[in-house]
Amino acid sequence: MILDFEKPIKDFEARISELHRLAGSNEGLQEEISRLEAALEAAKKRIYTNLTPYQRVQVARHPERPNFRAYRDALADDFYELSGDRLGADDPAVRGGLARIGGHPVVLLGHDKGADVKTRVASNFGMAHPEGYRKAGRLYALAERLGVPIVALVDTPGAFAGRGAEERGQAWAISADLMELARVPVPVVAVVIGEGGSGGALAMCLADHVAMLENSYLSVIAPEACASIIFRDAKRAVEAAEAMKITADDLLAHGIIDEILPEPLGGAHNEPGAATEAVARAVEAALSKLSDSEPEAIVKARYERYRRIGAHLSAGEIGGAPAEPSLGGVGE
Amino acid sequence: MILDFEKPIKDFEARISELHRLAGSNEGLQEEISRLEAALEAAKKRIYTNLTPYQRVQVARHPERPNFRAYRDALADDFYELSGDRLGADDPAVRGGLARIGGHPVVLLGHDKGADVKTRVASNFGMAHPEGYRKAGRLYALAERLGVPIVALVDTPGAFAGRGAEERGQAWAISADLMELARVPVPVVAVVIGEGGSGGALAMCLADHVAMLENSYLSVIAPEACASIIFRDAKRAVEAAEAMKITADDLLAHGIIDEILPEPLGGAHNEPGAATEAVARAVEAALSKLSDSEPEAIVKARYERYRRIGAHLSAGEIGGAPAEPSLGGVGE
Amino acid sequence: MPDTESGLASTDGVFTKCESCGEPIYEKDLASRFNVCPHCEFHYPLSAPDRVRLLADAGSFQGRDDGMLAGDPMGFEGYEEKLAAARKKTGLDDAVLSGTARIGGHGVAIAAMDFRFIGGSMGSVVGERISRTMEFAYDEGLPLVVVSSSGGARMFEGVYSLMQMAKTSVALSRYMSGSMPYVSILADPTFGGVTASFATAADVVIAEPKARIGFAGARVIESTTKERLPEGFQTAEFQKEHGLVDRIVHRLALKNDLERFLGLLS
Amino acid sequence: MPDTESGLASTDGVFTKCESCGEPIYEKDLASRFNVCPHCEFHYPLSAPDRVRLLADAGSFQGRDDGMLAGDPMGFEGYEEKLAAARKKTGLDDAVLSGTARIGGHGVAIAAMDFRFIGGSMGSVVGERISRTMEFAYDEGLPLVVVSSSGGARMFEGVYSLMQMAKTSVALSRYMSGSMPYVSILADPTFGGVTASFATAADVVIAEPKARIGFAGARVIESTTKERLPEGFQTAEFQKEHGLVDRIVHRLALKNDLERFLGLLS
Ligand SMILES: [Zn+2]
Ligand SMILES: [Zn+2]
Repeated sequence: MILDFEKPIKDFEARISELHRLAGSNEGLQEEISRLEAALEAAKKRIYTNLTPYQRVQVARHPERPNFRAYRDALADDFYELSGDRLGADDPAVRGGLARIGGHPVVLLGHDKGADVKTRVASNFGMAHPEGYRKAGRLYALAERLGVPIVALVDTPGAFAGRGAEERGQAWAISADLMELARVPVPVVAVVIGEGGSGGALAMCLADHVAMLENSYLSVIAPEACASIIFRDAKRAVEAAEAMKITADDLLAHGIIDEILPEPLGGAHNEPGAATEAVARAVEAALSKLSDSEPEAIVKARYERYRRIGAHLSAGEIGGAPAEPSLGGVGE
Repeated sequence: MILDFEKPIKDFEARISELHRLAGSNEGLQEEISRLEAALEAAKKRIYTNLTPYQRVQVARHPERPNFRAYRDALADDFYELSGDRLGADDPAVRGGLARIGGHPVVLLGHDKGADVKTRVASNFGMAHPEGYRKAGRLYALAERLGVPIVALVDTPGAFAGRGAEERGQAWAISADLMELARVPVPVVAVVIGEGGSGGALAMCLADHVAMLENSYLSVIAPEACASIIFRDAKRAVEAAEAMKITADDLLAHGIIDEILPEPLGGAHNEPGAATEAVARAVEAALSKLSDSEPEAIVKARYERYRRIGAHLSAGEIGGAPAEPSLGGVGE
Repeated sequence: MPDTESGLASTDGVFTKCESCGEPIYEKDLASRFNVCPHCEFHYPLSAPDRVRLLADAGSFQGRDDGMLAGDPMGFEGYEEKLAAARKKTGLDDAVLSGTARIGGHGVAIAAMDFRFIGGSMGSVVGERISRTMEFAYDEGLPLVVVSSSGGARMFEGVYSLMQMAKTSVALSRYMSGSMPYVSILADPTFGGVTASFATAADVVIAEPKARIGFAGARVIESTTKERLPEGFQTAEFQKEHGLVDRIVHRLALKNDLERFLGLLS
Repeated sequence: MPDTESGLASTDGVFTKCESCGEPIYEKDLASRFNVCPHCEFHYPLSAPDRVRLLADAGSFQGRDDGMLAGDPMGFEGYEEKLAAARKKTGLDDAVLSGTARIGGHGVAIAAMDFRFIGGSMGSVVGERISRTMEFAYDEGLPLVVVSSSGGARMFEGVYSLMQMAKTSVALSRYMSGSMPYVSILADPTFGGVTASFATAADVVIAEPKARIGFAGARVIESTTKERLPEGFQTAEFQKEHGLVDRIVHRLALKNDLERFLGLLS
């Protein structure tokens, strides 16, 4: 799949490839090829360093973007998969198990969007059912029991708007995961590798260290849905994406996440190895840093981290309120 | 419903009632009535103090035997019912909530066999589905959170042999209840008020104080099923009931339970108030006794209580084994 | 725009018409019954101040954290105007009231949401006041009562609204490490981030009759899955049948129900 | 009566016929493959000693609590004779072997059940040895591996057999309060009181391919509910699909699988 704004890049690539075919030993063409290659690099840089928030959403959703499996393979020396919620179902939208990352035994889990039509459908395009949230909850409890950190790879459009998911209490299931992550006395590291949609994402990224890939996003609602509710026009998703501040840059600026992981020019799908490598290094570093802390200190720091997030003006601040509202408790 | 062995009693009662109708002021008949009344009392006593184990099973299953609701009303000053497993279903075969018993706030739960055809069918005749065991588990966790004792009233033919119950993991659900009861740091008091069938019953009576009504039973398997498996003849249930030692008397003798609660002559169904009163008094006494202990001491005592139950001969005991096997650890 | 608190349009300033049963209702009757139709018992929305009036012993409520106002962290088009209009309409700072009260003599920490304020959406102020209520209850050893009524997250605050789920969860998690009870009351409607965080993680979940409760709304589900939803989908009764709600309690019996519960544990 | 350990009848002392695929199997092949058919990979029952041989590093197994024998607490008709016959047939004291071993160099406490001994039923000896294994593992800080294969409770011991569920549960509960892992392996068949106590309350539940696992057996369910059960009902694969089993592992890959798991945590 080629995204709209990727067209110029793809055009250059096609012309270069065509010239290579014609070139043989024709030296005149070699020059033209070099010229085009320079133009390609320039176009890549121009386009990919100036992506709009909505374009990043499109990159985050790219079907060829590396998925859970790719990161799992890059991260884990071994991955010992576990299945099921122990209640009656196994949701393939959430995968997890024991793994070893940079010498640390961990519980590794994430949303799995699947890799082809069949697995994409089976995993409901990465939208977990209640059973998936409960599988995650079971893995959190396992991490606590074994005293190993949790590493979560977030990649979901969000919770699923479906009858069964409601009948089986998806809100209750998400809430239970949040409560479990809030108190679990082991380090929790989360990386948003693609889509970070709503409560479905949060159920895996209430964490001690949250990293985001450069072209991932984290949002309370899909930009299309936000546009259709607030602007009453789903087509204004571009604006909504802009307005909600959902990119890694914005979230870092607002003190919500800890780290942005750069993607190769052209996005993770153009050079998966570079992206998975970046995630692996970041996770290892975070685990090493957190492994020095006592469980109580980790839970306390996690409490304080989330407890302070808010953009409210307390009574005292209002009298002589500055032109720029002081974002209560954010940052420092 | 009149049980076979109750016939003589019912006959006396019918004749007495008939004579009353005829009597008016006829003094001759009064004498006959007195004679019959004495005979009735004697028959009741003779029959009900000599029930065979299988007859007790029949009494325990009597459709008019007081059920969970009757005991609940007698026990609890107030009963604040809670519903559901918080996962997607509410099993009416298990009922529970907060209650106050003799001044103690408690979590009260039990098997509810229903009271008429409709509620009996709805509650699957007291055979819980996995959702019922999980509702119980949720109530155990609530008791721990609030720091209040658990009071469980056991009355189930056993776990349910059904497709859905297996698909949704009833074995896993029972096991989770047992694990929860094994560790919950609050007093647990259980009373078998009717049937105590298999793992389904045990999931509510791994307790610190276990009482049984005189005509209740507690068995690893229904006598009929035992007979059909071991004797290959379900009709030999009478023998199986005898052989498995499932009555309150036997269980007290074997050190499995703590207390037998006497029923009125003729069984609890003939005088429900007396039975519910006996249960209420026993539960209050047990709660008062246990409320003095520290949580750690309670859990430790519970561990030791169940850890020692077994009829095995250790290597050392075998050489000069006595004619009567010494039942390893039982008694004391 | 509805001109009574119940959301019903007044016909003549004295009478209104029940949208559920069609009967005319004397407006004063509706108010005295806390917006429950005297004919069909339909529960109309109840403001946060009236909710507190319904539940708290007379004169016992003491507000906390009043005067806290929403910032506009995203500079979101139209948010300031929305806030100003909601404040004017409701007389509230935001979609929640919080403080302490006595219920049947039992001291509690209490928070009540107000659906009239931008659909009871959870932004930073709601998250902060709910969290402070939990912290206060934890510190003081008080039972916690939260009444929810919310369309979900306040999108205008972007990721801040999402993060209020995390904030209230850490605050609630700490509260739940104590041994005081938490009762969550769900009023029509309760959806989205509120249901998926503090509103369902309670010891006891009570819902008002026919209140709609869920994560995604029925309309969204129907448009996403093209599926016809069954009668009564997501009502309190439906959710109780599905083991997710403990009790359905008529609004006029709610205070008594809480008194019973609190009394049992005291 | 089957005269090979796999349960298959020997045809001539050299060859036997696979009940699953019908192919003739050289008996020595079957033994060297731990009773897995070389043609269709069907897993026949495996004795407890062979199970230990399969999993433990050569020479590392050290039995514990050997010599413990069942009493006959109920004086149950025919039980003594059953026990004597089972002891003679299997050479075991009861339906379980237990002790310590190394698996890929990792020290573990291990117990393995033997279905040949009165259907792997759980009586006092099984309950006691499993519990002692858990206690020893807890005290020594060892990972725990239990291989189950059981028709359920040993009815001959009456309420004692029921109470072994309680006994193993308290022992396991204490073990789980530590931080060493517990792996439960389910072999065909695992039912009743074993499934409803220690066999399913594990950190990791592994099942052998096609092993039948459940509480009530399929025949009992069909006769109780008159319902036709679906193809593959209660197989390991079915239970994994229902979220109840973590992994399905071929018997000949089982040792390696455990080594991976133990290696991850060490
Ligand atoms: Zn009406
Ligand atoms: Zn074969």
